[in-house]
Amino acid sequence: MDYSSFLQMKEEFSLLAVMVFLLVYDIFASEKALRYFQPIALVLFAAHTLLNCVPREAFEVAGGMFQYVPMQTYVKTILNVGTLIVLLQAHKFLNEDTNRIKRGEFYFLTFSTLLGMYFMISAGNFLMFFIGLETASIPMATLVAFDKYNKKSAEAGAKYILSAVFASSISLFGMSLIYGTTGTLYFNDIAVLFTGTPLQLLAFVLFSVGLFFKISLVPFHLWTPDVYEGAQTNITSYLSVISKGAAVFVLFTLLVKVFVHIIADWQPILYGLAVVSITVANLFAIRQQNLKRFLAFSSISQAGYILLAIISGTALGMASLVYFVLVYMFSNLAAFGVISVIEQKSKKILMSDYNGLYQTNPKLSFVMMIALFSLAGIPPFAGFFSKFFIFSAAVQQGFYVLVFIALLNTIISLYYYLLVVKAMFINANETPIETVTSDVPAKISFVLCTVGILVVGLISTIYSQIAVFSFGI
Amino acid sequence: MNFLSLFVLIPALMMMGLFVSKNRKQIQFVMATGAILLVIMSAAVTYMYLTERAAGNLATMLFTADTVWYAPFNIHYSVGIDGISVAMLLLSSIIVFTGVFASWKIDPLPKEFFLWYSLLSIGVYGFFISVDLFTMFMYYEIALIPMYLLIGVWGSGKKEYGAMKLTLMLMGGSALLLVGILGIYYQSGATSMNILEICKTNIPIQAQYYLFPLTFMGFGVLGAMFPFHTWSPDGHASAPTAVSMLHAGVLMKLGGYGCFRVAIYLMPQAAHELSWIFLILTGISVVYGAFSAIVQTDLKYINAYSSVSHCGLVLFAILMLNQTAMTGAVMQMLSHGLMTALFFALIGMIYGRTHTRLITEMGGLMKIIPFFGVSYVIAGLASLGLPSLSGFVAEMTIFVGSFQETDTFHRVLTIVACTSIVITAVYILRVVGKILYGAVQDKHHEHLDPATWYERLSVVTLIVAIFAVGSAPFWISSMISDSVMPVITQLAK
Amino acid sequence: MQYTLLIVLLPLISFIVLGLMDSKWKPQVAGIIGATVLGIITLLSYITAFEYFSFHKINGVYEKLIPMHVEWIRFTQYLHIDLGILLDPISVMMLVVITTVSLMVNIYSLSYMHGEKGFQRYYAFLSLFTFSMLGLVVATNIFQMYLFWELVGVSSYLLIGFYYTKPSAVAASKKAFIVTRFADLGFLVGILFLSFYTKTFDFGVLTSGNASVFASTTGVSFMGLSVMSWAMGLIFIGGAGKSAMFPLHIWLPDAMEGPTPVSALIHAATMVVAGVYLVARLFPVYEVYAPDVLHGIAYVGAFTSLFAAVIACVQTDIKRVLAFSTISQIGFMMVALGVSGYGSHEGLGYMASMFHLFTHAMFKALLFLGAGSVIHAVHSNEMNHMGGLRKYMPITNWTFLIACLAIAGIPPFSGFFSKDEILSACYEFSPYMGGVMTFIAGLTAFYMFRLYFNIFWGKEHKHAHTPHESPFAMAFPLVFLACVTVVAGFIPFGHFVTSDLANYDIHLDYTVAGISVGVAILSIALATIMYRKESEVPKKLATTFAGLHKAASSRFYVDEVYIFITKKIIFNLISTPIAWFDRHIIDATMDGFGGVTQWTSSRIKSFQSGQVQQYAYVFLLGTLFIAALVYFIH
Amino acid sequence: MGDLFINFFSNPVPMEAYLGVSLIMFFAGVYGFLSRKSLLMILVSIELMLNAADINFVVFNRYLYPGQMEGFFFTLFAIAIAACETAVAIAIIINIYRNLTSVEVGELDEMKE
Repeated sequence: MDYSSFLQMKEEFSLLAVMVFLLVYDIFASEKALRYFQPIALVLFAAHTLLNCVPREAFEVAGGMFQYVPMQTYVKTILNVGTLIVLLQAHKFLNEDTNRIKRGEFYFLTFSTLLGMYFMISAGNFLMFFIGLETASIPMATLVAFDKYNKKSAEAGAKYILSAVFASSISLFGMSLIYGTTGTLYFNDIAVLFTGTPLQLLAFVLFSVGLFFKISLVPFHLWTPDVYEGAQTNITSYLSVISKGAAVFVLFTLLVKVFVHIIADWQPILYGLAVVSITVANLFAIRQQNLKRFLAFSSISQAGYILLAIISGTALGMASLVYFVLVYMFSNLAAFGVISVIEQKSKKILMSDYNGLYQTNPKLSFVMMIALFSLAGIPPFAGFFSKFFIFSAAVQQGFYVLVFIALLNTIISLYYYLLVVKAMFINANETPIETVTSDVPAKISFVLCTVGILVVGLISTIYSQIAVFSFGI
Repeated sequence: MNFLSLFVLIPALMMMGLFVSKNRKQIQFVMATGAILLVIMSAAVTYMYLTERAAGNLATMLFTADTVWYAPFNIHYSVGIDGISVAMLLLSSIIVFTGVFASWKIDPLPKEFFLWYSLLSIGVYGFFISVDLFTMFMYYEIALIPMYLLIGVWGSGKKEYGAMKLTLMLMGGSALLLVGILGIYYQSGATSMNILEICKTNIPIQAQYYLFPLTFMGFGVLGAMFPFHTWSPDGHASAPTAVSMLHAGVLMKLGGYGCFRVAIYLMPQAAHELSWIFLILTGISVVYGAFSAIVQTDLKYINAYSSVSHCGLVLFAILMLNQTAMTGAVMQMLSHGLMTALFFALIGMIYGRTHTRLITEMGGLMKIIPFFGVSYVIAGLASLGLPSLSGFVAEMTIFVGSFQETDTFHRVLTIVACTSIVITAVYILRVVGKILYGAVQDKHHEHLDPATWYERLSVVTLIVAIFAVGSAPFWISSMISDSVMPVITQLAK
Repeated sequence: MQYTLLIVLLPLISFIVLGLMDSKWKPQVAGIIGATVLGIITLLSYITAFEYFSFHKINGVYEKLIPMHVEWIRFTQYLHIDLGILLDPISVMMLVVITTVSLMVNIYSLSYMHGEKGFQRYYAFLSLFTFSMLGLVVATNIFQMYLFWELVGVSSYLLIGFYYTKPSAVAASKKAFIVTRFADLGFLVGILFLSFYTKTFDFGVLTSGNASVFASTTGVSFMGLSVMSWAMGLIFIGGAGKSAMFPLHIWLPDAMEGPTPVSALIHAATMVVAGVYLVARLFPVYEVYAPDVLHGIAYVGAFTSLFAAVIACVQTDIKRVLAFSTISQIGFMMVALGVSGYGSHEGLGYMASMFHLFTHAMFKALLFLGAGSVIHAVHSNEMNHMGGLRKYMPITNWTFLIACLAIAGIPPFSGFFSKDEILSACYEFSPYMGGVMTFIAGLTAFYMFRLYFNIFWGKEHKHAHTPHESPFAMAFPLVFLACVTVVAGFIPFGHFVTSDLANYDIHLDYTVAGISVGVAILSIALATIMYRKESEVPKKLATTFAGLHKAASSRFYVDEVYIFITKKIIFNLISTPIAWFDRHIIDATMDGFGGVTQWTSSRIKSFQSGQVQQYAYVFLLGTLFIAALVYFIH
Repeated sequence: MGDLFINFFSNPVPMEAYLGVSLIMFFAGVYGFLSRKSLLMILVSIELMLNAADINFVVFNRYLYPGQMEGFFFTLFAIAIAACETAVAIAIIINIYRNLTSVEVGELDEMKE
């Protein structure tokens, strides 16, 4: 067997190399050299991101267990950039005395989950997919419970691992049925054999709820706010963006590649899920005081919007989906970034604590505001474009009513985003949070996010590039 | 990129200028320069437009430029103007200009105020120069959000409530609109979101039946159409002066302009079939707004309801679907924009001195601050349609135009709408009588600061514009009337 | 005759200059500028009149001249508002009337308004009014007329409310504007009807007698009435509003709150006859296409005239008496138009109406200025603060008397001739109409002399300081107008103004003249008995006819009806409920959406219980639900 | 009925029986997850669910697609992964115990609504 074809899995190997290097460096480097651990890690990861950002020809490895299409490069790059931003924002947190000792693990675990997502994205076989999925979620549980002296963190970890395993066992059961009805685990073969017999449909439902869980769609979302609240903020942001981004892409790929014959069955499912997710999440979001919970519900609602891109199943939908994830990544990370630097400084996380923030922290407030506006889909920020495109993709397939419901929900979502803006800019406060000075990496991350939010929408090249490699039914 | 984009670029540059300016002087310099540039630009564009037309260029839109923006969605950044846009650009420039001077000494946070203000004007200008559905919608939304902060931070009274309500209701409008726009694009089968392209196609009549109401209502919310007008009183009442001016003066015109340019132009059959529903609604707006204004006691509420009535007339006239009425509608947009801006400017300036907006707490101000008093009377007279002021020509064009429709339904509605001129007189004179005439109500009002130079500049500019439109309406009316023709042709199909 | 443009433009310029300068100039400067400009345009009007009546008669018929005209705004292919100057006999006559009275008022005011705050503003407004009124009468088309009609309304509003710190003046100005505005609504809709079917605004086309213009109106009806009736009836409502016809007359008595010279100019001589002028202007249309409306006008005019005359008999405020007298006299003019036909003798009423308009303008202005002079002297409007003033104010006394004789219809004063023609026309229309009008003429003579005796005779009232004759600037206009009143009756009016623009020789109908003079003399005698010396008769009469007297003093409660309509119905029954509805139903619905959202949100919060097992339970249910969904769809 | 009886003994164990067992295991796991109070017992329930799926794979492979090895391999990997999960879960449960001195699932409700 020719193993050289394995070398084509460039992204995975390069990430693995970074991981191994960091692991070794963390264990064996002197105390003095360890001071440079984080810069080195960040630079290496940035280099990895840059090296792997150019799409290549499609190929298959291991007889189709690993299938590469150029679009994956974009998705992985988006995940890389997102991870990089998260790491930049976590820099200060990891430099604190109590956490310094654990930072090697932090990086290693984060990169593990990322590697898992890589495999999940490129999987051409359910085994590969399952391994990727679990590689992405088990280290995530440890990350969630990272802050081990924090009760909330522990609780969140427990909730996450229990829910995740519950979901993946149902999903696994579904996979077993898929295997039972088709006799193969390869996507390409299943696509032909998966014709929609009743048992196959049941298998499909059981399997897909595992992914719905990952994307945290209503009613599989209940873990999300608790875990988001309990986890350390940078990990929450990682969870909300990277993990979710990978999952939605995979969902789209699976639906159009593997379950293409039963489109008439999964479209109504997504329809219902989108409506319920957006609406219920919005209803919960309007009453949240804790900003992390608030953003958790916001991200659930955003996930509902993403379904609008998936439901079309077209190439346009695919491009819009990836683009949406990109924009969502910048916006959400900017918001979480602000929350994290403020939380680290003042331990304050409630919306009422943010009253009058603009007086003391104009720049942070500004970043937060454009992030929220982008999430709400207000031009000229990128979120407007991404929303418009997914709506457009859905309307193209005739989902007028769905789009209309989603749009009505944007009113509610605008309402709660404005509540935060109102707190920062309008509400008076005698003792606003004192001025926060963020460290250089965090500043870089804010600049990246801000530029992303402002530029990604206005410059159409980005979308066009994505659209080149998009594929649909 | 052609020169029309300067209208968007100049405010953008103003925003950058504001970013780097250090003190109030520099901020004022940036704003004044930008505003003057915009006025010059729009005057130049008007001149160029008229010469081009005089030279025999009969294209629907002049000075068009088209750049592909998002190819997969056929979204182009395309600009172009016709007589109506020119009129609206002129209006916007005048109001942006006067708004800057009306808030010359805004406090606190002048920099942020003008930043949002400039963003708002980007939205407004962009909307009027766009001929692409997407860019139109985008600019429409750009204009919405700065409102929230402008009202929320610098407003007065129940500002948070008012700001939130305004923003959410307008967002609701834009939700309807977005479905409408996407529907139009996909149903028409056009290969472009450019309005001029879409109008060549035929949208299936079945699709028009639901797209037309969506689009019309979407824009109608911004045009304060009954029953979606309630954001207007609360929003305007709590907004700071310049924002009320810009919002009532220009932003509400986006509604009428959009109804005209998108709803009716692109879906003429449905416009014929369904216009009666909206005629009733807008007819109600006209009378209802005026009657509501009679019993209000807050100056801004009065003006807000009056705007409901006047803007209702705009939509009403558009729905008459004939050239004269539509011309009148655009004239009314222009006229209402100018006079309502003047009203809000004056109300803001008076409020800044008396610290009350309740007409029951004021009186005899004519003697104390004659400049504002006289200006207020002029604004009032313009509002009740005094000849030689802008309101008259606009309303008369609308009424004459509306009367061209012969059936009893249109006749009766037209006559009902005509009654608004009487009701308008009632509430205008009530206000004038209460606050300007009679005895001074409050001891503190016996000595009020006279108008400053920037206030005078702002007010006088608006008054001159009102007189200009009202006294020499011919050129502007014929300019608009020509540009209404394509829609009429479309309707005749 | 291009210079006629100046007649209109000069007052406008004067208004702009005076308005902009306002208090930067000394009061006298403003006054002199105003009066000078008026002097110039008066001269120009006389020249115009001379030139027009002398040289523009072709084949015995006056031609219609349009020396100037521009298109102002275009509505449709056919409909466009032009601004222009139309010279025909009635407009030229009106030019003369307006400029003359206006000049007199301008001169008079120099002294009367001396020392008032806002003197410059006063002159600016006077110029504005003169401009608007002149623009109105020379209008070439109905829309131009409407345009200036509105401007006239506003100048009237501004002048009535000149003393803006006085609540009653403010209220009166508001009332005047709104009532006339309401009538203007009729005018506007009337114009819309008329113009829609005739495809023109132009007076020339409308009154040309060309039947094809009206071809499209035949058989067309709107809600049961023919469109021409609608159009002309509604247009008349506009005229009725300005000319204070019942029931739209209520603003005029209140308008007396304005400075007295203003009352003389606007509310006696010029603006209030605009309605008459309007009907006269469109007379050929009324006559041919809406004869029913024309008859209606006659009845409205007659009723108003009677109604106002009765009220005038019991009013005590001298300006109010004059105001009701004005209403009554305008009623005469309306009646004359209403009963008139078209042609030389058939058009007698038309001619008489215009004649009366002319003479009335002069003597009524005189009366008002005289009243002003009295008020200036005693600082009161109330009759019982006056009495016996003839000793102190001889000029005022004599001129006032001349005017009273004129209005009472005593030969050889001008009123006699014009009123006689009106009565002749009425008798020709129907004896009843003639009889009623003659009775009203008698009433007129009675209340005028009641007024005259109460002011200048009767018991002398104690004055704080001795009343004195007015200065020259005030006396001169009185004398001038008195002279006009004396001679105006001998103008061969039929040579100038007739319905068919041709010559018509006035000849007195001696029967009618005899009856009317007899009635007038009787009435005057009655008034003399009752009011020359203090007597118990008026009081006795008042107690005998207590009901009538009280009703008439309260102006037959029309004002109360209006207050009921405005306050109770419009304000309390329409506006307040609408405003309430808006806040509590419409707005509450909008807020309700938010409320429902919040409520739902709080109801479903228990789903997020924090119990991971419950999460799994919901998860499972969701899975089952999806499975069921797929099952059913499949 | 008779056929089933005969088949039951001639073919030692039919596939349906295995599937029945796995199904029962799966739902027993689900039930356990929903009803047990102790975190550890919940973990055990999860193991049941995972193993039920594993049994499926093996059975399908053995009975339906005997020519290939995919199902077996999947099971091997799944068992390994399940082990990892359990390890991590137990670590977290220990952490819970350290923080709350209890492993009752009901106490994990600090964060809600």
